[in-house]
Amino acid sequence: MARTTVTESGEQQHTLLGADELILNMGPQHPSTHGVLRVKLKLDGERVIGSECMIGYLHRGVEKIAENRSYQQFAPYVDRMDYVAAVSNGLGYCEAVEKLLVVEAPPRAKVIRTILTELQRIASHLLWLGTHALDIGALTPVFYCFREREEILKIFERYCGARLTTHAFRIGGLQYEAYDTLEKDVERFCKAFESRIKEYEDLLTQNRIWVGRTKGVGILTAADAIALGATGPVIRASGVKWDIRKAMPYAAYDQYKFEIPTGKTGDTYDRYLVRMEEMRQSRLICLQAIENIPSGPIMAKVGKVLKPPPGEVYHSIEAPKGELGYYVVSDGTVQPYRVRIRPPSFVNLESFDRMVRGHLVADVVAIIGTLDIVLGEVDR
Amino acid sequence: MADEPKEQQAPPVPAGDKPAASPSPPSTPPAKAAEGATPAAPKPPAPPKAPVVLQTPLNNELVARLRTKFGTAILEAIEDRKQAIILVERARLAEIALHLRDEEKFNLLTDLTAVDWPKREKRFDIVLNLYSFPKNERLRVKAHAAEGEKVPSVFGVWPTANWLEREAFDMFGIVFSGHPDLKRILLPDGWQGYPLRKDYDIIQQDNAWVKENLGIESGQ
Amino acid sequence: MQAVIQATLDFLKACWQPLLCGLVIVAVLPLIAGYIVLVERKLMADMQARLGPMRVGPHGLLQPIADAVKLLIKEDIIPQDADKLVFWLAPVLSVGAALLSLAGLAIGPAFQVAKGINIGILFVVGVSAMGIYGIVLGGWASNSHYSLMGALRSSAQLVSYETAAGLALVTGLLFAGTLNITSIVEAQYDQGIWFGLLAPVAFFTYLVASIAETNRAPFDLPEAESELVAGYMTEYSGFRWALYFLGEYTNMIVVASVATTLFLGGWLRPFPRTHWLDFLDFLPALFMIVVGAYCVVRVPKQPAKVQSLFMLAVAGLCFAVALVLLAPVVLPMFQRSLAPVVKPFYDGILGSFWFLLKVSAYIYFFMWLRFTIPRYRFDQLMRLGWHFLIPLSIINVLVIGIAMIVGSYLHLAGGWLLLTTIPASVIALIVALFILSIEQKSAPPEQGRAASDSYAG
Amino acid sequence: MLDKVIFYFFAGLAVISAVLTVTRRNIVHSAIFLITALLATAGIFLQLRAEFLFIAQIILYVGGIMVLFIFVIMLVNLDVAVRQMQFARQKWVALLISLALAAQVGLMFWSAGKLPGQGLPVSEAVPAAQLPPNSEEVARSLFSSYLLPFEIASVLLLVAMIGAVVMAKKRT
Repeated sequence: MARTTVTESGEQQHTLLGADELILNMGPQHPSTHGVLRVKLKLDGERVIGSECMIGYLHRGVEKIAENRSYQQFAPYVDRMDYVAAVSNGLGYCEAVEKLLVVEAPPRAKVIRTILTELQRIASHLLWLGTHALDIGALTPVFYCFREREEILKIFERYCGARLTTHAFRIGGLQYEAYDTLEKDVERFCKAFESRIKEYEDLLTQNRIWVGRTKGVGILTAADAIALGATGPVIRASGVKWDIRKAMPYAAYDQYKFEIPTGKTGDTYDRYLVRMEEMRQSRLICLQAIENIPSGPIMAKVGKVLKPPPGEVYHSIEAPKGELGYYVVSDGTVQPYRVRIRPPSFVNLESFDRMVRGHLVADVVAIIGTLDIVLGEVDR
Repeated sequence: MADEPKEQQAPPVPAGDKPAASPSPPSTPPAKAAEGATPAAPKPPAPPKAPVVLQTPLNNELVARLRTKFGTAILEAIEDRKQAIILVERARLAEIALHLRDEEKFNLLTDLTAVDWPKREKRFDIVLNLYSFPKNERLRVKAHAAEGEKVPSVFGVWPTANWLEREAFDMFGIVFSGHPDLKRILLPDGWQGYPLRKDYDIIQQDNAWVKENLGIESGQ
Repeated sequence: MQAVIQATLDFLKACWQPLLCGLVIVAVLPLIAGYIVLVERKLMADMQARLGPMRVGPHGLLQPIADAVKLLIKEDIIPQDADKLVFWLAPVLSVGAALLSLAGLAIGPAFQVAKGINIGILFVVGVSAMGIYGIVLGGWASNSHYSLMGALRSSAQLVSYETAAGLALVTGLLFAGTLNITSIVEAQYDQGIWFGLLAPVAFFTYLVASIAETNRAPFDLPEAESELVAGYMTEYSGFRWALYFLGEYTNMIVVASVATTLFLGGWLRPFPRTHWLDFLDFLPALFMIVVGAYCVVRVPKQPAKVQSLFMLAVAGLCFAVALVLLAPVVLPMFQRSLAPVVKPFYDGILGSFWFLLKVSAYIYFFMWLRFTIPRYRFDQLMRLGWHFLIPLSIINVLVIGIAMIVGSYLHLAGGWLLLTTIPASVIALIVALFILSIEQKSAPPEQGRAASDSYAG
Repeated sequence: MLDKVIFYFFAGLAVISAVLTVTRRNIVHSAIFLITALLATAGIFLQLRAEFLFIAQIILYVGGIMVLFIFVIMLVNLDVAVRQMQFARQKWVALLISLALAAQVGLMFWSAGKLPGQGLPVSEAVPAAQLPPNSEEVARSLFSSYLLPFEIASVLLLVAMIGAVVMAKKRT
């Protein structure tokens, strides 16, 4: 393989075989950069010796838009950030504004929010699993995953009419009452999902090639993960047992029992296992939640025009990708003075360079996949 | 979400009078906050407790320790909706950050951003949202910076600040001294202006683009 | 002038048969390849809980034709900085080599373009290996990083796995004692047992190596769409791209045919000399009858009248084919004297049935693998090739050779040879695994270590 | 007649490609022409009914060695190679050697012309069907009369192989 080491055999060989490092431009149009991520890879042969992420191709200035909309008007916009987990985005925003208003959603609304958000987590993880496996060359899991995701999207559709950008929640609670068969639908899905998830694991977990492609690839130690601000499954796979749902419970999470899965080495395989286990735990949360949905109102008493008292609030939730934070500043008018969105994908993507160095091009794809980024959220 | 379960009652703010008389939220007196709250609920009788005190001075052990260590560099410490906020001197931001990370165990920089208050003397708020794994609590560190003033980078403290500071630079034009590679991140390199500043006009930018690239007057 | 015409006429007179065969192959093969693609898509859809192509024709049956037309009329793009000559040449080389290697194959005792060439199997292997130039040169000529990396991967991969495949073939040839394809099959008839059963390890090695040689999953790194976009054919479009595709699928047919010929008894039915299995001769006809019957059963369930008629037509066709297939088997039973007359038909029809069945099974296995498992990484691929398959096949040649000598001392033949070759294969496998385990132990720990020089293997 | 046409086709192809191989500046083009030359030679072998040599030429030279050549060429930075002087300082040596070779060939033709049958030791052409199978013949002569040279050659190759391995190991 060509490399720049100067050997004793002379300069001639150096100039001929010492091919300089190759700059490979991956994306923004590349099958496995999950949207419009562009990565400039510095390669020695097929080995990555440096990388730079170029982002912003999907930048829409969401934060600027927020300053020109009322609080309610802005809510649908957040669905467009992490568009594969719109419900989670909405939950974070609604709760942040509720906090700013110093109101609290009624218990029934909280439980329904929890159910939908956990379903959304499963859907998001399913999409991740499918595309990740596809990137590594397994053609089949993606269709199985979409089959199950479809069931979840159908539940969303029945609940609020939309499948992807749902805008399911409102500031102060919910707009729609749960439809009649919501519990039954969720239960049916959860019952079926247990065997389905085993199906995916049969295809991948013990597969020698899968293990070979993911084990030891893209290792992120716990210290690195914290220093680089990684959150969500990424940091948990590195061995940090931290989940905002447990650490600072929101919605109705304090009522349910669930485990926080963690990994040991922080490689791609661990992140895979952590997310698989998270899906199982989400399923358990859903099952617990539908058992006892409190009755009562679904909307807290908030006015038609929201004028939060001046001040600021930072509220974050455990979105499927990691910590999704909203930092909302109010100046007492109907429009937020500033909305800062702390996107998990954006910050997680920062670890990419650390993870990718020294690996092969094929691993780059695996690492992009394992970070589970959504460019709508990275670029906002 | 009970972020900071801290002891609430505290004597009046000992140090640091408001640095600027502008509509900065931390410096808004509680009475004003109550005024702001009342018009929000004219029709429904929803928020009944009329004078809600949302911002209170914060004076817990953490603040006390910081004050003894850094003295006047800690300009202000308040609690807004039960979330702890401390305002620090801009020049010593990195130093305080390092202390917070190592001594106070705020090991995760959750977020770094800025807020623009154009009418204030020092128009920018640099906002750092910190989280401590061992203590399970959050802390917001703020610093004020005027236009053109350099803010010490916290990249050396939390490497994650790399992109976050770049984004703040991209959106606000705040220069972080000591940042290894401060350039635009989300916007194209040739972008004019800093979009998240309050005086940045979207229409104007659009018109300028149309004129430059299409050679016609924009119809907007 | 006269002489030239005379010579040409002589040539045509002598060679009209292979020429015609060749013409038929070149004309029909694209269609076959197209339908293999359709079958693959349908199988994939079936395994992935969906339907696959359904729009063009009943159940998407006309999809390949639609695809071909689309590809033919697509704009032909040549990148500006490409090496135009090589860019033109490469896909032609790829498909040319694949088609040429078909000439050496025998589908039945009667169907072979280049009849009786005594280097038979070497010709097929050698010529089909030249297809690599299409890939390498195409990747280089595109002047794109992805293409070049695809080309590099491809050549490294082919050179590595060709060795293992060649050694596996050598093992098979030890039993046959000839390179001639017809004689190889006849040798299996004489032994009464397929060489694949006598040398299972060699068959396995060839199976794996042939997947790698045809760049199929899980060894499809040269065109790994998630890493290299489309590898060496990233810059190709339209008809040139279709040529690559055709070359690839033809290559699949070629390696499947080679494996069938050498390891799976070519056109022989299973256990050709075991007479109580003679009923297998009815299988082709029976198969067609079953298909026809199924079509008849499905007729009332069709939503439209046209579709019912179509199904009936298919059923009729199946029955007719079944009759034709049945004739050479049944006729001699009633009229002994007819036996020599129908013999060629018997051989031809049944032979090609079995041959095509085995080839399809082999290709089906390729597809099945592709839908099931992820893709190897390059260094893993190289390690598998050099650290496992090549030692395995070398040792296998050695021990099978010894086993044959021992067998000949003990006067073993046919199925009895299994007594010596099976232990030999097991020994080869154990030794190879042992070497692999030593290798893994001595290798530095994987974690955090950059995968070392991937092309060096 | 047909035989002659085929022979001159292959021979011409081989010569032209050989010339193009040394004159092309683009190294990949050179390699392609070298492959063509090798294939044309293989064609001549086939015409001489030496099928085994034909296929050995294709498998070894075309399928193996040249693939490695091209593989290495692609790893080389082509722009550098093109810019370099390709015929450096050996012009006169090369001229001398080629003149000597030409003289030798000419001498051979000249002397052969004097021999009966124009010096070509061709006996009466045997019909193809009656020729002994070529690969078997090659195998037989290799493993009986030429066993020793054959083994020496294999030892030589083995040494080369081990040497390559040693050299590759040293670097890491």
